[in-house]
Amino acid sequence: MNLIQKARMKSPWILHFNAGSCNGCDIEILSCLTPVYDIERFGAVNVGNPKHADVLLVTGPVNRRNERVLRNLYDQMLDPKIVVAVGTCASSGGVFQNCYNCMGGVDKVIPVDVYVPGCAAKPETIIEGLILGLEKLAKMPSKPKKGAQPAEART
Amino acid sequence: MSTPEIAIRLFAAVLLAPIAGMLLVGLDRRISARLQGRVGPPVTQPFYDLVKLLAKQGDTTSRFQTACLALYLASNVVSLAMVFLGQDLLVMLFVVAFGAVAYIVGGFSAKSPYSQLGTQREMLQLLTYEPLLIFLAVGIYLRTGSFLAADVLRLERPLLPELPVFALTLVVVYCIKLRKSPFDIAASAHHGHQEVVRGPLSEVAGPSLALVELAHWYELPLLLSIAALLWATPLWAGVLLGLACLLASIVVDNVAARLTWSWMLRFGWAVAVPASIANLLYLYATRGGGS
Amino acid sequence: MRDLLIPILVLSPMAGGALALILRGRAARSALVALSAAALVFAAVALASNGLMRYTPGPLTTIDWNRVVLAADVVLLGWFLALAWTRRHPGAFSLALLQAVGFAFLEIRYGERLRVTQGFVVDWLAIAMVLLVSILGSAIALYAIPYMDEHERHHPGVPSRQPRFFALILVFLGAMNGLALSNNLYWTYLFWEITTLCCVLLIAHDGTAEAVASSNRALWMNLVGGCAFLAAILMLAHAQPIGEAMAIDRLVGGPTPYLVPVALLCLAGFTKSAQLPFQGWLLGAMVAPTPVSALLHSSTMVKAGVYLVIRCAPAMQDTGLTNVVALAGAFTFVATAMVAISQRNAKRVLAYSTISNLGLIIACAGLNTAMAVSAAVMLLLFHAVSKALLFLAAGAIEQRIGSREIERMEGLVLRMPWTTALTVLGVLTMLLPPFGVLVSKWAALESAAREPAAMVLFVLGSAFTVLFWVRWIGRLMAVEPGREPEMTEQMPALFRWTMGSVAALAVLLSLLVTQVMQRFVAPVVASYLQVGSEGFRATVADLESRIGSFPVLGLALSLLIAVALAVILASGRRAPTVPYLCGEPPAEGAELAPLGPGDRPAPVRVSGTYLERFFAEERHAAWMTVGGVLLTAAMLGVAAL
Amino acid sequence: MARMLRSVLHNAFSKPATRPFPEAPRAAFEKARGLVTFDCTDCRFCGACALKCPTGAIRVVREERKILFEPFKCIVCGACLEACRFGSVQMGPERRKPVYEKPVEVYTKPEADKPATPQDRNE
Amino acid sequence: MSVLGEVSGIARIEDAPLESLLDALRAYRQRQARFITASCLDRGDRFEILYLFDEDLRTVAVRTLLPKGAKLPSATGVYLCAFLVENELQDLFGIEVEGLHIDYSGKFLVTDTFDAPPLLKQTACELQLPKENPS
Amino acid sequence: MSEGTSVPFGPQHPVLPEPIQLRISLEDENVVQALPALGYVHRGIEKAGELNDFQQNVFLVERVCGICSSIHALAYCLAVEAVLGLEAPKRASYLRVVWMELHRIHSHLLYLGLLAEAFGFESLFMEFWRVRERVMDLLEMTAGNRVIISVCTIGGVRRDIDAEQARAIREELPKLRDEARRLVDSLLSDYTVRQRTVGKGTIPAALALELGAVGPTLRGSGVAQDMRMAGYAAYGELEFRPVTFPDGDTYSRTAVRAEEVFQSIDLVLAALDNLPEGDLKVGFKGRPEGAALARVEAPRGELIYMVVGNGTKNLERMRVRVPTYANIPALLTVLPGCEFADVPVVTLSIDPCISCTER
Ligand code: SF4
Ligand code: SF4
Ligand code: SF4
Ligand code: SF4
Ligand code: SF4
Ligand code: SF4
Ligand code: SF4
Ligand code: SF4
Repeated sequence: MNLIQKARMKSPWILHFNAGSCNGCDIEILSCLTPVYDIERFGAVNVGNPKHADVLLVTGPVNRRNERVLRNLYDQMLDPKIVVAVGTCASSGGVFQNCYNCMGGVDKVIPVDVYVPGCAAKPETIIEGLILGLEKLAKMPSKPKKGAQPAEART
Repeated sequence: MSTPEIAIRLFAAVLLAPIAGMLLVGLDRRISARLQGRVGPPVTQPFYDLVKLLAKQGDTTSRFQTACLALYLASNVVSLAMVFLGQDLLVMLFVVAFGAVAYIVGGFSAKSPYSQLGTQREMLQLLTYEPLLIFLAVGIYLRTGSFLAADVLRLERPLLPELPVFALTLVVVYCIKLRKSPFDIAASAHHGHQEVVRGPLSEVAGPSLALVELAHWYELPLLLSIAALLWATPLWAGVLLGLACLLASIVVDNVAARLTWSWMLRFGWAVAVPASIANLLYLYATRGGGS
Repeated sequence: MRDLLIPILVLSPMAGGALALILRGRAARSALVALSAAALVFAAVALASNGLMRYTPGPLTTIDWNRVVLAADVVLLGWFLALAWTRRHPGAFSLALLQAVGFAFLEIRYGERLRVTQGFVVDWLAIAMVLLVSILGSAIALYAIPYMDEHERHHPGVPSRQPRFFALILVFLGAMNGLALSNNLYWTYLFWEITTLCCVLLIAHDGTAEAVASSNRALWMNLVGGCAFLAAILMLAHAQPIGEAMAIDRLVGGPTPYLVPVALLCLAGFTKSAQLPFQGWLLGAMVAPTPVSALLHSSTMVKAGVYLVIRCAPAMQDTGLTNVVALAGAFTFVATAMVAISQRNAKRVLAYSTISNLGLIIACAGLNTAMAVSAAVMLLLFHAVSKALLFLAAGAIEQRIGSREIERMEGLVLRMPWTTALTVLGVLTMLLPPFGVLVSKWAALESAAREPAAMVLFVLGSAFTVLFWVRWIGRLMAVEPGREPEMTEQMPALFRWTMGSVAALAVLLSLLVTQVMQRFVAPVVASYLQVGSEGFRATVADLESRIGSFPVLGLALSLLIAVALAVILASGRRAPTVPYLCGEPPAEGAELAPLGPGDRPAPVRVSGTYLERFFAEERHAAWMTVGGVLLTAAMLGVAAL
Repeated sequence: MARMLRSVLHNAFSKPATRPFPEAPRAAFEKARGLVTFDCTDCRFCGACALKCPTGAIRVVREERKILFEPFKCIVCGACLEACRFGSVQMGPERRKPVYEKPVEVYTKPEADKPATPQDRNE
Repeated sequence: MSVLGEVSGIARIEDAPLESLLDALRAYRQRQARFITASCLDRGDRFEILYLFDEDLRTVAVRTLLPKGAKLPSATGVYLCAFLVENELQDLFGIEVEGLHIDYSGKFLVTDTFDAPPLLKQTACELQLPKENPS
Repeated sequence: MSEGTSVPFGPQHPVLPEPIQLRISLEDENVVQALPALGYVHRGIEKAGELNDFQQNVFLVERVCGICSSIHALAYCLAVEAVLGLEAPKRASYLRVVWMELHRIHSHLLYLGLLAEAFGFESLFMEFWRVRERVMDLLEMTAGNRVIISVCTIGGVRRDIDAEQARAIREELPKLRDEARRLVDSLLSDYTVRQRTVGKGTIPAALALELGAVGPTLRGSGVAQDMRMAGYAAYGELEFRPVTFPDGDTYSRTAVRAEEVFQSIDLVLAALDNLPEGDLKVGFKGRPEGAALARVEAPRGELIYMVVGNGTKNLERMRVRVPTYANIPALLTVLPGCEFADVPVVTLSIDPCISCTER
């Protein structure tokens, strides 16, 4: 592992976006920051600003209004970056399958790198998801390939 | 000062001090975490943050802001070097102010509402701490008869007993400069949980942000060495004093809520400035002590 | 040739002015202005290279020059009376009447004592002043040519008053040079009053009600100063033997028994420099066209006041008077810097800052040590250059955007990149190391370090100063991302040249601060102060005093390296991106209008902070005036005791 | 501020509250709702579990005698567990792990010799 | 279709025709009843709207029947806090509310991605995931 | 041009817990107007409630909001039970109280931490959340999940609390009480906290009632109103008096919640002490026909479910009125006049929960 990869592994700055979740997963993400779980041990801080963030933690099934926000936040993050869908409804829509205003998961809007299961996802699982994502992040190229559009949804 | 000595001192200021600064920044976070009952990041965390930021894609809303931040970094380097070279303290503080102005102008040149609002608060912070630092320099002058940092080192007695207020105002300056509660008004330390997001740095990202992080590595030794002037003989006691001020500001950060800028202005100009002046007046009244 | 220099400096612009009234064509006028400018610059430089000298003009054919001066004085006083009468201003009229009566009394009672042999004494302070007036004044006069054309276009229908305007400007330049060079209080008084008259008439140039009201205020306040001046002459004439009474070099060459006249001269200086409580006229004067503000109200005429105080400094060494003067200056410095924070009008900010800096100069003169006087002289020079630049830039901005409001200048860097760059440069030279004004401020602080009151006020005032300057730059630089500056800014060639050269002068002078110190300041201090009080030593790299040093060269080099580095670092970055607006993407076509309530685009705006809650003018006007009045009274009182 | 000072100093001189995760994970609570799995040994492919599932995570393909389970739709509510009369749905206390790609688990009735393991299939 | 009869948990339902609806609400305001919310039911050709109030922990209601297509007078003049629910009625039921204090014109909760107001009975909600339960 | 300042506050903003946009107009950092933009969390749950089977709805309404999820389930179950004419067994009612109050404790501690965070008191935030983990552990131990505990079902509860678990709760809660007491005292007596909360966002009692405020927001204005007084579940049999503070400012609202933590601890202990033996739920047949309205006290105030059944397995209408919905008008009324720095604090002081507001 070279220095840059190591640094990426050790300094994940987090942006958390609630894309219409029930708050369940959000408060668990917040729990991760607090003493009992303390993800700052891994250098993670919740920066709250896409321009500073390396990791986007998204919760919620994404609805028709916050879809544009999610996309915009993703675009504003600098490469390299990863997206972690936290919780069942971020992964697939979960319990909101009959809801007219829902899009059915984060991957309908932006590419997702890691899916974290659970409703609500437990802090431990979120930490595992974060670490899994960082392994991917570390290996990403520093400069995006020429012509690669950063924000293209997969579907 | 002979040329090799100048070279050694410059080397210490430009290359060694920031390493110490990096560790101090890391220690700061670590201690905060411990006060909060957490483990916290490793002390080398700032180093990894810096490397990561440098390896990120470049981006900015304003190239001009990046240039300003480079000037900010440069002013920190120069002012630290000036202290190490025993230069005039007033001029050194002007250089510090130069950096602050560059930082502010940069913040204004990013047209993000949060950057603008945060920068306006940054300006008020400058208004609060700038006089405190200059008063400190004048206080030192009144006992040493010189504004040169080099002359402080020649003293036989520590200055602190006669300049007690300035140790306290220094803690205030530390809190403001290191963005700690109750004065983390323009932006909080490494996270933007503020109504103004991250203030002047809201739009600064990637390598540009790395400039700021690097500047902090110089800023901490600089603040420390200002404190050290208050107990320059022996010098290690001064360094300890600086560390004590730093520790005090970390503790204050953890036992206080963030207050508002209007409170800060009132506190600065109704408490800290008068207290500094009182100390100065005492020095004037008992003039002749050291000079 | 040598003997011609002073007549050229004083009379040629006056003659040019008179001609401008007669030859009313634009081309002829422009040529006259250019010619006078060339003559002035040439003569000033020649005077400087010539160095110290004395000169008394021979009789004009058969008439003694004193007669000419007397006649001019009579005309002038009559003019004041008429002006006050037609403007229906009883206060001004009574002051003018008082002066006329006083003058008549002087002439009748002491007429003989007023004639001195030494007409002009050229020392380094005078040379510095002449250089300022001639070089900056010429630049501003040239700048005024395109400016006034545009100005007239903004006031259609009004008959052109340009001949009168340029006549006044040129006459004024001559009078300023005369004022600086004259060694004879009686003559100085004439020049002094001429500058007042030019000032009053120029403020009223636009003829609007506001302009006339401001002009009236300038009139009566400056007449107060005139009265004080006259009173000083009267007292001196009364107390002194014939032949020496009016010689400035004798009067103020060292400690003097005539403290009350000195205090009166200081009072006159206060009015001219708009120190508290006389700040009102200078603020009002901002209604005048901007070249007037640049010339009279920042870099030259108001400097006449502080010039007089600096001249007087040696006379009041080690007296209570000097302390009061220092305190009054420092008080003005702090109070006006503070109020400047709340100003939304760029010219008012400039005006307050001018008053504030003049206060600092006066305070330094009052501190009256070699270091302090050096600081005062340096500040006088550097402030004039930087402030002239700022006024010129403000004028250019105003003509383009049609407003003086700082808020309207938001993001100006995109629309007027060059002018903005010059403005920012001007501010930076006012504010930051290693530029001259800051070096002077450093000198001021170090010289004040042993004076508790002055020191505290200096520190506080400096803190306020930073705030309003930085705020202004901030508004100018607040740019919308993604927009590139229009690099082809249209502006008249004369604007470009005059502003460019003043800017170059500001930077150059700063780089040469040690040279300036050696050449102009040190001789002033040496000639003014007895040994015992040490000033600054200038080495190649540093400016040193006994208690500190300013590494001018080191800082300049560091700045150069830093700027180069900054440019390199900034240029490599990717193109600017949209700002973070809490996640909402910007609406189509408007980068700063994200969707808001009801999915409607809602523009984002941020206005500057003016802290009116703390620093509004009205909140502080009362105590500022009271403080000013008390301090001026104290000044006279202490002198009388 | 004084009271808070006591608290933070107390924290500074006592062991941090942080649990050593992931180095030494805590054992799951006995009754925790965790991993949902199927054991099709007794399954009748009746579809009751799918019908009750509020998220549509289960698809029962009766003709092929298969259960398709999408664990990343499952909210671990246990409704399927309660619906199944044949004990074919199990829920263990362990947590499901995060993944790069969402799997679809396919359960079939085990042949006599093969154990009942799910086959993962990615969609 | 009929209207609600007894509602368990609501102590009293008072019927108010559309014209005197605001007067009825005003009466409650005068009695200092706390406005809870309004609730709307799609009854085919008309809406049945209940305005719920709290009187010492008891729930009471004013009911009005609004023919489809008719305009509903806004209650915000009486109870300012009704602006939330009335905007919601515009969004979700497509009811036009007249005199609404803060009007989001149908984009309060939803963006305009629906062909018909989603809470109407006839609106076949497009389900993204078909329920394919074979049994 | 630039007269005054207008900035968006959200939808994604570091100090905002949830996506909502407040459009703030400022004059020198003083708020002149605050206009909300909602809909960032609107999912359409009321409609989904008509499309789902009414029993599945329990799982859906728990996810209207995760913070007091079980209380949504309870309110829904109470309403459906009323339509079906069921009554939950006694033991179930007591267990419901235990879980609801545990939930309230977690929710209030969460609020206190977030409030501290809103004015940058990071260590206090950490402390509250550290203490909160004790409740989370209790929830996970008894219900099997930390946040969405999914214990209520129509006719009763899905899980039991056995003697072993009850003992664990009895042991844990006093510890929690001690720690929380220390923190609450620090919070409420702290100079800097008082600077940021006393007199900020004052809602007088009359205004609160007029604008329909509920819960701690209303009680913080001195009005003693709490739906638990109505005695649903087992509240009627347990001693209970609402907590009020008189001033109507952020400080009062915070104090109400802080004191309710201890009240809830007492309620849990009392419910466990009086826990009757018996069934966990009653069985039922048939489908809901008719309408019912249930009002319960969620941590943020009165929560209302109205269900209309039409005799099929799908409901005719499921109406949810949540506490934040009722508190928003009061918030919008008091924001103008605040400093910009107070916006997050005052906004948080009603403990807003947008996910249930928009459903
Ligand atoms: S179930 Fe359907 S409507 Fe609900 S969240 Fe998932 S995709 Fe959206
Ligand atoms: S996964 Fe479950 S707990 Fe998490 S946000 Fe979605 S519904 Fe809430
Ligand atoms: S300071 Fe920022 S990152 Fe740290 S806990 Fe507070 S909000 Fe979170
Ligand atoms: S798991 Fe159970 S409920 Fe599901 S299909 Fe098999 S037998 Fe039926
Ligand atoms: S439980 Fe029995 S009857 Fe019901 S679906 Fe399954 S196999 Fe068929
Ligand atoms: S646990 Fe719930 S969500 Fe998961 S499969 Fe079973 S019924 Fe479906
Ligand atoms: S942590 Fe998440 S759920 Fe909790 S308040 Fe913040 S955003 Fe909401
Ligand atoms: S108020 Fe609503 S959203 Fe907030 S916690 Fe309670 S139920 Fe959840």
